[in-house]
Amino acid sequence: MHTIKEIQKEIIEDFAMFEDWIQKYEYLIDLGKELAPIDQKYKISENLIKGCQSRVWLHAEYAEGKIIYTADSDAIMTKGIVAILINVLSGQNPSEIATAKLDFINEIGLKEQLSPTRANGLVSMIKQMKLYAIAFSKQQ
Amino acid sequence: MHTIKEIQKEIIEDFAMFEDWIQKYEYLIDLGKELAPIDQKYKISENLIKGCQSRVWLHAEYAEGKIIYTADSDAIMTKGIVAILINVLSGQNPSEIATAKLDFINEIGLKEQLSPTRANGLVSMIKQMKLYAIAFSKQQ
Amino acid sequence: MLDVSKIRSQFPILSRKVNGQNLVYFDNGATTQKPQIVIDAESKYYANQNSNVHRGVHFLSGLATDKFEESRNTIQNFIGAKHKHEIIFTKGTTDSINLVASGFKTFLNKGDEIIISEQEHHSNIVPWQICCEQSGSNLKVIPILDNGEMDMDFFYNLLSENTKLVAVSHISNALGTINNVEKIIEKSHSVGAKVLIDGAQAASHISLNMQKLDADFYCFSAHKMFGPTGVGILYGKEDILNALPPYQSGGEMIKEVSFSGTTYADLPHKFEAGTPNISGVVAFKSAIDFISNLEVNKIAKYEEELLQYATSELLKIEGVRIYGTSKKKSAIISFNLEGLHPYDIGMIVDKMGIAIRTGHHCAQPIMERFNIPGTVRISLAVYNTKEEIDLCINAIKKAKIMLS
Amino acid sequence: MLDVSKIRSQFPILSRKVNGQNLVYFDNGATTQKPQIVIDAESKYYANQNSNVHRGVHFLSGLATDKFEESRNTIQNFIGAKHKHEIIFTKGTTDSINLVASGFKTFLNKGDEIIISEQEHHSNIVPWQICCEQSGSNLKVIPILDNGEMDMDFFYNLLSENTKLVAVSHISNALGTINNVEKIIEKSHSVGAKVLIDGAQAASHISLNMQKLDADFYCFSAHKMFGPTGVGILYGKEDILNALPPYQSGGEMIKEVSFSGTTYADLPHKFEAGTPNISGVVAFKSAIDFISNLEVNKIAKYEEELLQYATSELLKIEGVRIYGTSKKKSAIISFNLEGLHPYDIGMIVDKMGIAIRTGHHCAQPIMERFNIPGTVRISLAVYNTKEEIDLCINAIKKAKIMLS
Ligand SMILES: Cc1ncc(COP(=O)(O)O)c(C=O)c1O
Ligand SMILES: Cc1ncc(COP(=O)(O)O)c(C=O)c1O
Repeated sequence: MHTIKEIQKEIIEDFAMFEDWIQKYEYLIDLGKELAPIDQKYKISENLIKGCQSRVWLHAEYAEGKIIYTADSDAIMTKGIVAILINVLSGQNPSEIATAKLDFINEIGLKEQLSPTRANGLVSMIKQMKLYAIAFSKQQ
Repeated sequence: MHTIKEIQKEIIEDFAMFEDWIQKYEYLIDLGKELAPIDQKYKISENLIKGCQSRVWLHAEYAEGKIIYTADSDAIMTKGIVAILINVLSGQNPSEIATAKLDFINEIGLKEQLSPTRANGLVSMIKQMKLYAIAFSKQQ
Repeated sequence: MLDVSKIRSQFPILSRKVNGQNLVYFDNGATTQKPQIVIDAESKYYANQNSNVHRGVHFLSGLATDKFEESRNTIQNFIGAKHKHEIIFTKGTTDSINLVASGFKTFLNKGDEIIISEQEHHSNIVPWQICCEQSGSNLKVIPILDNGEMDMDFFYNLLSENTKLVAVSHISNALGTINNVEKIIEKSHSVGAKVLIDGAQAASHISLNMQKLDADFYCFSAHKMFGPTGVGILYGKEDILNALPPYQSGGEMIKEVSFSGTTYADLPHKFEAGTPNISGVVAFKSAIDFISNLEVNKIAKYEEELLQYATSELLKIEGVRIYGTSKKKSAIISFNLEGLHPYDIGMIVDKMGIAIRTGHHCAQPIMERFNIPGTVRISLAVYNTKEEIDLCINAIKKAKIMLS
Repeated sequence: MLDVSKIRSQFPILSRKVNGQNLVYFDNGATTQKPQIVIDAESKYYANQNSNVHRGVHFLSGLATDKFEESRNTIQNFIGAKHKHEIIFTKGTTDSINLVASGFKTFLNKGDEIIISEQEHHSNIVPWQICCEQSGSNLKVIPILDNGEMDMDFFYNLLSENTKLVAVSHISNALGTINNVEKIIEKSHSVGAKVLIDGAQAASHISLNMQKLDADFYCFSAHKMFGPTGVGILYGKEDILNALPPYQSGGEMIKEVSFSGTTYADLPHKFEAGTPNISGVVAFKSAIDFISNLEVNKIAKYEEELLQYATSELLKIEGVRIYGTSKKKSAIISFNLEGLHPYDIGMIVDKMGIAIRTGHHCAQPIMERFNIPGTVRISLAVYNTKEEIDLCINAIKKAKIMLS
C-alpha cells in the first residue's frame, strides 16, 4: 500500500502526460466508468451529498485500522473525480486521511471543479470523507 | 388688472435685468419678505403643503369671479417664489388659472426649484392652486 | 433587418476568449450581457453625477434625482404604464414578487386561494407558499401539458370566487413557453381575482403595454434585459399599490416619524425604503434605450429565426429530447441527450468556449414533472448568431461522443 | 500622513464644476463619492466577467461566482467576522435592518421589549415600530442629552429581562455622536438581550472587529464607504442567523422546492434570494481595498483634524448653534444659524459649488428633540481639505448676509 503522498505523486505524473483537456476529460470519464460500484443498499438518501447539479453517494467502512470508501455519482465527470479521491484516500488509516493535504488537485488542473463555489458536491464530499476519518480515529 | 400672460411677461423682463444669481436670489428674498402675510387663522395644518424641507401654507378665497390667494412659507427663498406665483395667479378668474401655462418659470431660471423632484413643496403648491381654480370654476 | 455584427460590436464581453476559444454566450436566460452604453452610463454616473437622491437641495443631488426619475419615466413609457408612480424600483424580480406576496397576505382570509402554475420559477412559487401558510389560504397549481403549455381547462376549473390572486410567468425560463397571459388575466378578472405576471423572461422579448394587458402586477429584472444587476421593476396598478401595505420601512418611504406614530409617503416612495441602487437605475435607462432603438418586435423576429434554426439543428442529433415544444415559444431550448447527465454535457461544451446552463433552472417542479434531474438549456439573445449555434451543436456532438 | 491631493486625484467627480465653481462635496453622510478603481471594477466586471452566479457550470459563471465570493472574503476580513457565511449581501443598511426585524418578530412575545434610541435614523426606527406592533412587544427609547449623547443611565434603567433586542447606531448620522457601543453591547448581553448596531456611518471611519465588538448584528451600506449603490451588508453571528427565519424567498435560497414543501439553503444563501447586485458586490471589494490601503485609523485621524478645524471656524460665525457636541464625534457637523431656515442656507451655498445637506436627515425625532425644522449638515470624508472648509465657511457667511 502506498501513502497518500505517493499516490498523489503518481496521479500528478499520470496527468502530466495529457496534452489537452480532451485527453484529461476522457481519462476522467474512463475512471468514472471503472469506479467500483457502491453496494446498492448504501445508495440511500442518508449517504447522499447534494451539489446543486450532480449528486454523490458516499459510504465508508472501517476495518483493521483502515477506511474503505465506496461512492457513486449520477454525472460521469463527477464520478471520475470521485474515483480519483477514493484512489487517494481509501485504504488509508483515519489519522492520515484526517490530516491529508490534497495538493494534487491544483496540479492536475481540477482546482476549478473542486472550488467551494462549484455546484457539484465534491467539496462537501471531501469534507465528508474527512469527517468519517475523524470519527473513526476516535474509535482507535 | 393684467392677464396672466402679461404678468408673466413683466416678470421675465424683471429677471432679465439681473446679472448673476446673487441679484436674482436677493430679489427673491426681498419678494419673500414683502409677501402680504397670510391671516394667522389660515396658517393651519389643513392648508399646509409639505415639501420635505420647507413648508408652504396656502389659502384661497373666491369673490366676484376672482380667486385671491394668500400664502406663507418658513423658508424665505421658497416664500419668494411663492410670492411670484401669487403675483401671477391671484386675482385672476378660475378658468384662466386652471388652464394657465406657467412658461415664465423656465425663462427666469427657476425651473430647477420648480421641478417635481425638488423637496420644497412648490410643485404641490401650484397643483393646489389649480385645484382650487377647478373647484371654484364649477361654482361659476 | 437587424445588423447583428453591429449589435455584437457594442458588447465588449463578446470578443473575449474562454478556454482559448471565442466565447459563445448562450446563457441569456440567466442574465444577459451589457452593451457599452450601459457600462458607460454607470461610469458616467459615478464620475460626474453621483449623489444621494430625493432630499438634497444641492446641485448634484438634484441632478442624480432627475436622472433617477428619468429612468422611471423611460420605463413607464417602455411598458405603457398609465402613471409614473406605478413603477417601483426593486432589487429584481424576486424582490418584486416578495414585496407583493408580503403585502397581499393581509388581503387574504382562511379558505382564499392563490393559483400558480407548475412551470414557475422558485421565485414565483415559494413567496406564495409562505403567503398562503401565513394567511391560511390555499395554493392551487395549474399543471402543464407534455408540450410545456399550461393546462388551460384545468385552470378554468380552478378559478372560483375563492381565487384572490393568480401568479404566473409570461414566459417559462425552463421551457420557453409563451403563456397566454391575456386569456389568464381576462378569466381571472372575471371571478374578481388579481393577476401578477412574472415577466422576468419576457420584458425585452415581447413588446409590452400594461394598459392593454391589464395585469394588476408585472415584475421583471434589469439584468435579464441588457441592464445592470441589482435592479428590478414592480409595476402595479395605482389603486392596488395604494391599498397594499408598505413592505420595507425606513429612509424615504416615510412622511412623518415620531414615537407616537409614523405615516407613510405616497407612491412610489412608499415602496422604496432606503438608498436605492441609483447607478443601476440610471444605467437601466440606457438598456431600455438600447432595446427601443432596435425595436422589441424586430428583436423578437430575429430571435424566432434563431430558435427555429437551433431547434432543427439540435433535433438532428440522435437521442435529443426537447422539453417545451409549444407553438408559441421564446428562444429558450431545454433538452437532454438520452442516457447522459446534463452536467457532463455542460462541462465539456464549456471547454469549447460555449456557455450554456445545466441543472434545474430554479424550476424543480418542472424537473419532477418530467422526472429528470435537470436539462441543458440554450437561451438566445439578439446578439447571438447562426454561426454560434453551429459551434454549439458541434460541441454537443463532441460531448456526446466523449460521453458515450 | 495621508497624501490628500493624491487621494483626491483618484475621485474623478472632485474635478467637476458646479454652478461654475469647483465642487466642494460635503454631503458624505448621505453618500460618498467613488474612486476610479471602484468605477473600473464595475466596468471591468461587465466587460469581461459578467454572468449569473452560483449555479452555472460554465467558465464565466464560475468566474463571476469566484469574484462575488472574493468580495465576501474581503468583507469578512475587513470587519473581523469569524465566518465567511456570517456576511450577508443586502441592498443596503435599510434592507439589512428590515431583514432582521422581519425575522426577529418571530422570537418575540407580548410584553417583550426592544430598545432603540432617540438618535436613530428612520431606518432603525420604523422597522422596530412595525416589529413591535406585529409581535405585541413594546418599543422603548433611550433619550439623548443636550450634547447629543445617549442618556446611558436611562438606558441601564430600561434594561431588564424583558429586553430582547437593543438596536442603536454606532454613529449618529444627524449629530455625529460616536456612541459607546461596546458598553451598550456588554450591558445588553448581561440581561440576555441581542444587539443590532446600525453601522451605516461608521464602517469606513472606525476600525471594526466583530469578534471583539461582540455585536449580534452589524449593518452597513457600501455607498457610504466609497462603494457602489445598491449593496449593503448584514453581519450576524452564525447561530443567530441560523435561528432567524428566511426573509425573501425564491432563487438561490432554496434547497428543495416542491408543492408538498420547501427546504431552505444554508447560510449565507438562505438570506440571499434572487439574483444579487453582482457588479456592485464585486466593485465593493475595490472600495474596501481602497480603504484598507489608506488604513482606517489614518482616515479617522485626518477626519478628526478636519472636524476640529471646521468646528472652530464655524463657531466664529455669530449665531451658529451646533447640534451634537459630545467629546467623541465623527466628522459630521449639524448646525443652524439663528433666525435662518436651513433650506435657505443650503440653496445659497449650493450656488457657490458647495454640496451640503439640509433638512431632518431622516432623523425626525432628533429634530423634535431640539424643536427645529432641520439643520444644515456638513459631513466630511478623507478627500476633503481645509481649503474646502474655508470655502464653505465663506459661503455660509455670504448666505447669512444675504438672508439677514
Ligand atoms: C445611521 C444611518 N442608518 C441607516 C441609514 C440608511 O442607509 P441606506 O439608505 O443605505 O439603507 C443611513 C443612511 O442615511 C444612516 O446614516
Ligand atoms: C421566470 C423567472 N422568474 C423570476 C426570476 C428571478 O429573477 P431575479 O433572479 O432577477 O430576481 C427569473 C430569473 O432567473 C426567471 O427566469
